[in-house]
Amino acid sequence: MIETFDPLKGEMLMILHPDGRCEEKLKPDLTDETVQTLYRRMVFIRLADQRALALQRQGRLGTYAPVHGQEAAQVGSAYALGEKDWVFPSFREMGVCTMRGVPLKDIYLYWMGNEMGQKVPENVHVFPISIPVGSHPLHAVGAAWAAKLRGEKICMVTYFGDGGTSEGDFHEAMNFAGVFQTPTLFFCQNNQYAISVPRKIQTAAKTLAQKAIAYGFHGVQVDGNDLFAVYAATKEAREKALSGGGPTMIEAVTFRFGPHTTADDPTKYRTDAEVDEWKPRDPLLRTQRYLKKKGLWSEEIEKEIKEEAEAEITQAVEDAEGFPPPKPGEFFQYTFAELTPNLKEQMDDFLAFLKEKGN
Amino acid sequence: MIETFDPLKGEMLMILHPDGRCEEKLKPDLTDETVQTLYRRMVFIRLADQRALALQRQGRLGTYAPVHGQEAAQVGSAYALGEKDWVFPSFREMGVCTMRGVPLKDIYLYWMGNEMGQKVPENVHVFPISIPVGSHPLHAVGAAWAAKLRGEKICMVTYFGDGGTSEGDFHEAMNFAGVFQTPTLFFCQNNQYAISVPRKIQTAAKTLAQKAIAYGFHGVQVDGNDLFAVYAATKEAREKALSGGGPTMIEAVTFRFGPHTTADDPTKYRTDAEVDEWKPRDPLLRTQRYLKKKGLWSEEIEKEIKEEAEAEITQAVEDAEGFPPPKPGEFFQYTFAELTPNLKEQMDDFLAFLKEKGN
Amino acid sequence: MAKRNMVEAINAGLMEEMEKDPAVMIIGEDVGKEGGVFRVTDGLQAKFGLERAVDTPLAESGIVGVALGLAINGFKPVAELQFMGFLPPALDQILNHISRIRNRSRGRYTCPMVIRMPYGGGIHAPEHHSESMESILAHIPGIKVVIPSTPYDAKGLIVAAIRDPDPILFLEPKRVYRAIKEEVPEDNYTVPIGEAKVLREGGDVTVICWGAMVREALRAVEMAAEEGINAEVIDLRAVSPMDDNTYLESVRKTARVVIVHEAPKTCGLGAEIIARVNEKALLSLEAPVERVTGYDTTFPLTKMEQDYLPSPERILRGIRKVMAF
Amino acid sequence: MAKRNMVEAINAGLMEEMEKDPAVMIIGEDVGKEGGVFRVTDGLQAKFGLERAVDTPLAESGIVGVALGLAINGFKPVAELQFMGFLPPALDQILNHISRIRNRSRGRYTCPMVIRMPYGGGIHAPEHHSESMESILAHIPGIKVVIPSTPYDAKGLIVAAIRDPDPILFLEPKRVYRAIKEEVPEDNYTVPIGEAKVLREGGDVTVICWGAMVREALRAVEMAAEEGINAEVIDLRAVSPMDDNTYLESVRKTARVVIVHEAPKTCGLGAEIIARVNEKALLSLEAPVERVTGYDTTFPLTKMEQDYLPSPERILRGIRKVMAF
Ligand SMILES: Cc1ncc(C[n+]2csc(CCOP(=O)(O)OP(=O)(O)O)c2C)c(N)n1
Ligand SMILES: Cc1ncc(C[n+]2csc(CCOP(=O)(O)OP(=O)(O)O)c2C)c(N)n1
Ligand SMILES: [Mg+2]
Ligand SMILES: [Mg+2]
Repeated sequence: MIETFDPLKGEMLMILHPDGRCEEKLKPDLTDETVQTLYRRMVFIRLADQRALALQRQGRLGTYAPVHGQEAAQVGSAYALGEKDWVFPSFREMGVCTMRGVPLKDIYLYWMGNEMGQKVPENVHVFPISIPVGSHPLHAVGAAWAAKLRGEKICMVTYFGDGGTSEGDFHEAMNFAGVFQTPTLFFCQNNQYAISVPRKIQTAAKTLAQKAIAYGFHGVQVDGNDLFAVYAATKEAREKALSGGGPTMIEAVTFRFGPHTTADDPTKYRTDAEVDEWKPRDPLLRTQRYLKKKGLWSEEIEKEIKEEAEAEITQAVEDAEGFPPPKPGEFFQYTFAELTPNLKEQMDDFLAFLKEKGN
Repeated sequence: MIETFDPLKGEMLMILHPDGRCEEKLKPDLTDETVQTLYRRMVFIRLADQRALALQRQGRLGTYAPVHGQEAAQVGSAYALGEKDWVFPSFREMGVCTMRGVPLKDIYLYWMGNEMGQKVPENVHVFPISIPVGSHPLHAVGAAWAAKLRGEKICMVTYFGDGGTSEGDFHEAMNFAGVFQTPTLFFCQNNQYAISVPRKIQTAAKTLAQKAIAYGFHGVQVDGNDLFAVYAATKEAREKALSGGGPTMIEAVTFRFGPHTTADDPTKYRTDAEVDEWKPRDPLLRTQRYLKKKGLWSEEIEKEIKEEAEAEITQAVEDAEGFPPPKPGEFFQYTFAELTPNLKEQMDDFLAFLKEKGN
Repeated sequence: MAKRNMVEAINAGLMEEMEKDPAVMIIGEDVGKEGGVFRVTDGLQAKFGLERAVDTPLAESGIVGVALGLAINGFKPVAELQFMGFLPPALDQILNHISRIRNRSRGRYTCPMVIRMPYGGGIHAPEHHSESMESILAHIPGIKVVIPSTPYDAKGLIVAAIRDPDPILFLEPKRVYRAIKEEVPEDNYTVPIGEAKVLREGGDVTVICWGAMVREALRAVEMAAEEGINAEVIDLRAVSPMDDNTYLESVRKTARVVIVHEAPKTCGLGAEIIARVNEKALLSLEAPVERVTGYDTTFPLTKMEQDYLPSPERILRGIRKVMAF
Repeated sequence: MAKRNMVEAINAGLMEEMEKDPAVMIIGEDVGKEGGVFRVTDGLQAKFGLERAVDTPLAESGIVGVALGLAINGFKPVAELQFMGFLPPALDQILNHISRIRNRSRGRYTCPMVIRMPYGGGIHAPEHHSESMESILAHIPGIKVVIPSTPYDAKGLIVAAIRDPDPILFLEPKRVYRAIKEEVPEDNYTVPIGEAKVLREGGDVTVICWGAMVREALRAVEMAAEEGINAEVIDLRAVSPMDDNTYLESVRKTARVVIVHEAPKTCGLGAEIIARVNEKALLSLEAPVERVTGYDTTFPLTKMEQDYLPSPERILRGIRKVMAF
């Protein structure tokens, strides 16, 4: 399927239309029950996102990069992965991370300014968030190469934005993946903006997907607000990777409804009209419509889903806020496996200073 | 023409065949006289190259990166440029640089280890050699952007190798050029190797020319040993750039007959058979055959050309070797427009040391 | 004369230079329409157009590499890097090219340009948004490194930087951006690059600092004054070239020195200052020079940020230590 | 026991570790078929196959970034950068990621890997082939920086580096590569990382050096001996972490110090050593510590290379200076 949608011809994979209509021929093997579950996760993510914004406004959480609008791209792709696959996220992947088993509590904890939030559970294969844009796809390529060398049938997915494709490291990652045919999936959420910079200033290429041509493998554009298209493309790319077919790039065309981060004021660089244009393509709405047609969605169901989600979210907030503060000098402890004499000395001096201060 | 040769279809522009036959329909507007002159330059470059190798073996010149085999790519492209165009070379462009007015003496002087060799005459627009691979195309993009902003009708050409396309900075340069539609020409001499690493390990893309697709502009593959094809493509790309059409990438498919540099032993990584395969495609031979068909080449003419070239080269060697050695402490003088107090102190101390030593 | 914060002061300096010299040009991520994430370039695109305040693709090496190309061909680019944490992708261009063009071409090409970036901690930011790497830059021959600590200096230094014939790294203490307002003349003026400033005279101990640490040091010094310690405070204002004479003179007077910086201690700029004091004023010293600095760890997130940063208390402790020696 | 040069010694160390541990893997430009431009990885691809000694595309950031990925997933990559002059494109990955993975994930992921590269001048090379940037690396928390000066140490240190649980930058003085041969055991042994070595005992002055400067210092010290000056010579062997005790002990004994490095003087590692001497042994000093270093300029080409590099004569001059103080 991926190979039949040619980005150079402006072709984009769309299965679930904004009105809830579905291209039955292309529809992936998702039971209605699964679609319901995935819809639940999308609602959960949207609400967890809103909560983060609220907490930030209340000064209970630091800068946060919201997912709002990109739920289908994150849920659809994350769901298509195997249990042992790894994910290499950027900073906007709360949806992906929770889907892959990172407790929401940890994500909140991290944005509250505690590094412990990135110590994911042992059975979870999510790499810590990479803040430097475009730099982490290389890590996914290396880890995928390692898996390939060991003959493991897994795939490594890296998430990045439209802005990320401009960095030199993105290029080097794509190129290494092509050369070593690593089982890497380059998942680009093209949400139309890199902070204030619109997609068209990011590159003169008509699509981001066509960038894969430079590296000798396939890139495909999918409607990133279409749960089915995202899932189907990811699944296919993953299977290709597992069967030795090498990397794929997926450009999920989506839109960031919210600010870049809580520190951003999007009215500086885009109009309400532009945002409104995207509203009918809201990924939740679309899935809702699909489910409604199947008789699997109603206002009551929605209410119940939301209540359940809110409860879970509230618990996560409580857990994060109840998490013990770092021990004095904790930040010295993870520089090396063992403290060097120099670090030991610095830490001792720091602890002595605390003591003198009477803490 | 550039747009009609699609690298994705494996199409490569060739006008002058190895046997000297010419595709008349595609033949550029070069008079036979000009072809003769360009042939002379190619011979000159080959001999100047050989001289450099000889000087290196005699310990009279340092590490040197020979052009041998790439004469048509360099002469054809350099000749297609306008007087005010700038060139941003890598380290293997002795041919381009001499074509653009850098005295051979200066080039020798540089490789003899004197920075003064890169102080090109005021009317020559050749940027100093960039040793870090892939990093200088950005400079060409910036300089081209400046020209565009001032409304100057000139174009900036940057030369790099197949290996250079793997660096992140190459990507960023191509991308900026596309976004700002700068009059930049990306001239890639794909000589099949980056030191020992063959072209196929450099990237999984079938051609390097197709990399331009990632940036929204055209790339074309030309036979780099074909003087006419190189000239024609460069000229067209230049005209396009001057008329506001933005950047172009040209992949000149060629072969490095010699070692990577004088420090390299190519038998470590390639067979004689491979080198022999390329011999019939020698760029000089081909042009010679063309001229011979026109009655403009003979053994005598060749002899005369060579003698003339050797005389010029000998003079350049003499001039370079006769160039006064750097003044003591010269290397302090060009760090800033003025010596900082710290540098002044260091220089004084250095000069005092020389004095104590009795120099 | 209006009271301005540092953001406004730099903005005014850029505005004035762009007015005077059509070759001055702003490039970077979000510098155009958005006016920069800290609004330092606010209004410049509106005033001077899309071609003089230009949003670029998200690529730091690209930004400074292209700026080099603009600079050698007649423009005076002022490139912005969004945070110093995103300087490293641009380091190759800076270290291997920008700093060397004059030398490499023996003066035939030069590279007058400014690379601005906010640096330092204290704003509860995510990872990579709090770094201080001035000593890495100061180690690179061929670039100058300027760090204002006040709105007045910031304007005068950015103007001087733009006019300088050589490449300048201009580090802006983001924690100070909006924290102080002071009188900033409407006229166009410069503050010379490479001149330190004595902010407070005193005979007991010399405190050397720059950037956001200046305010912390001044606070510490006030506390010290209550203990009867009379400190001299020196703001370096440029860390390359450094104004050795100003601090050496002070050291010869006070015989005691505390250096404050946010960057990790090891191979931070403090070490270089100590080395120069050692070379030129060793016999004046009556106590080991004390460094109050960031630690040799990654800059921590919000919960531990204040533990990492030199605070007035920690600086005071350093002052007491050199006094007690 | 065979006499080996440094290239052969490192090669032997790599070979042995690859034999013992299938997770050890070589990646870099020209490291495979070619065996590296200096032949340090010669024969490894022939012996261990295309998957364990791998030629990569020409992209330094890619090489070390992919190595990170290999390291967090069970491999122990030994990445080669062809020259230290081409380290800067990789600095972002090193500084912003490799050095921080353990910290960022609170130990959940770690990054045991080695990044090797030849460094330093003296081989009449083109631009970018002679640089020394160890102090930039020593300023980065979370990486260790090892520099052997002899074949014996080189083998023991590369083996130790490969086994270390943290990322190591391994700097090889290319001028020494084939310049000395010494007995290098066939057995597998390690030299501990972070231990300096006293190469020569003496009571008059302490000369601290590393890498290619060790030989120059030893020559200078021989000349000094003829003048009746008895110098102690210390080879740091690792510049991060530094073995403070060894040189401090010496300084307390000799009271005079000369530090030698090729890197530019300002913010070079010499400054940090002076700072630590100042902090811990100031009262022992009887003369300012002298730095004999490269200058704060671009490393010049062949014609002036010898002017730039610390020579035995220049070091001797430094020794005389501290003795005469
Ligand atoms: C290397 C680097 N440069 C700059 C930044 C500052 N920054 C953070 S997010 C961002 C925009 C990212 O845009 P995109 O890649 O499209 O991802 P999105 O935020 O839209 O999800 C920028 C410039 C950064 N984090 N890293
Ligand atoms: C950034 C960088 N990395 C490594 C090197 C060492 N090096 C010099 S030339 C070269 C190969 C270049 O290959 P290519 O780009 O194909 O150009 P060619 O030498 O074939 O002309 C390498 C690896 C370098 N000069 N710069
Ligand atoms: Mg985006
Ligand atoms: Mg090549």
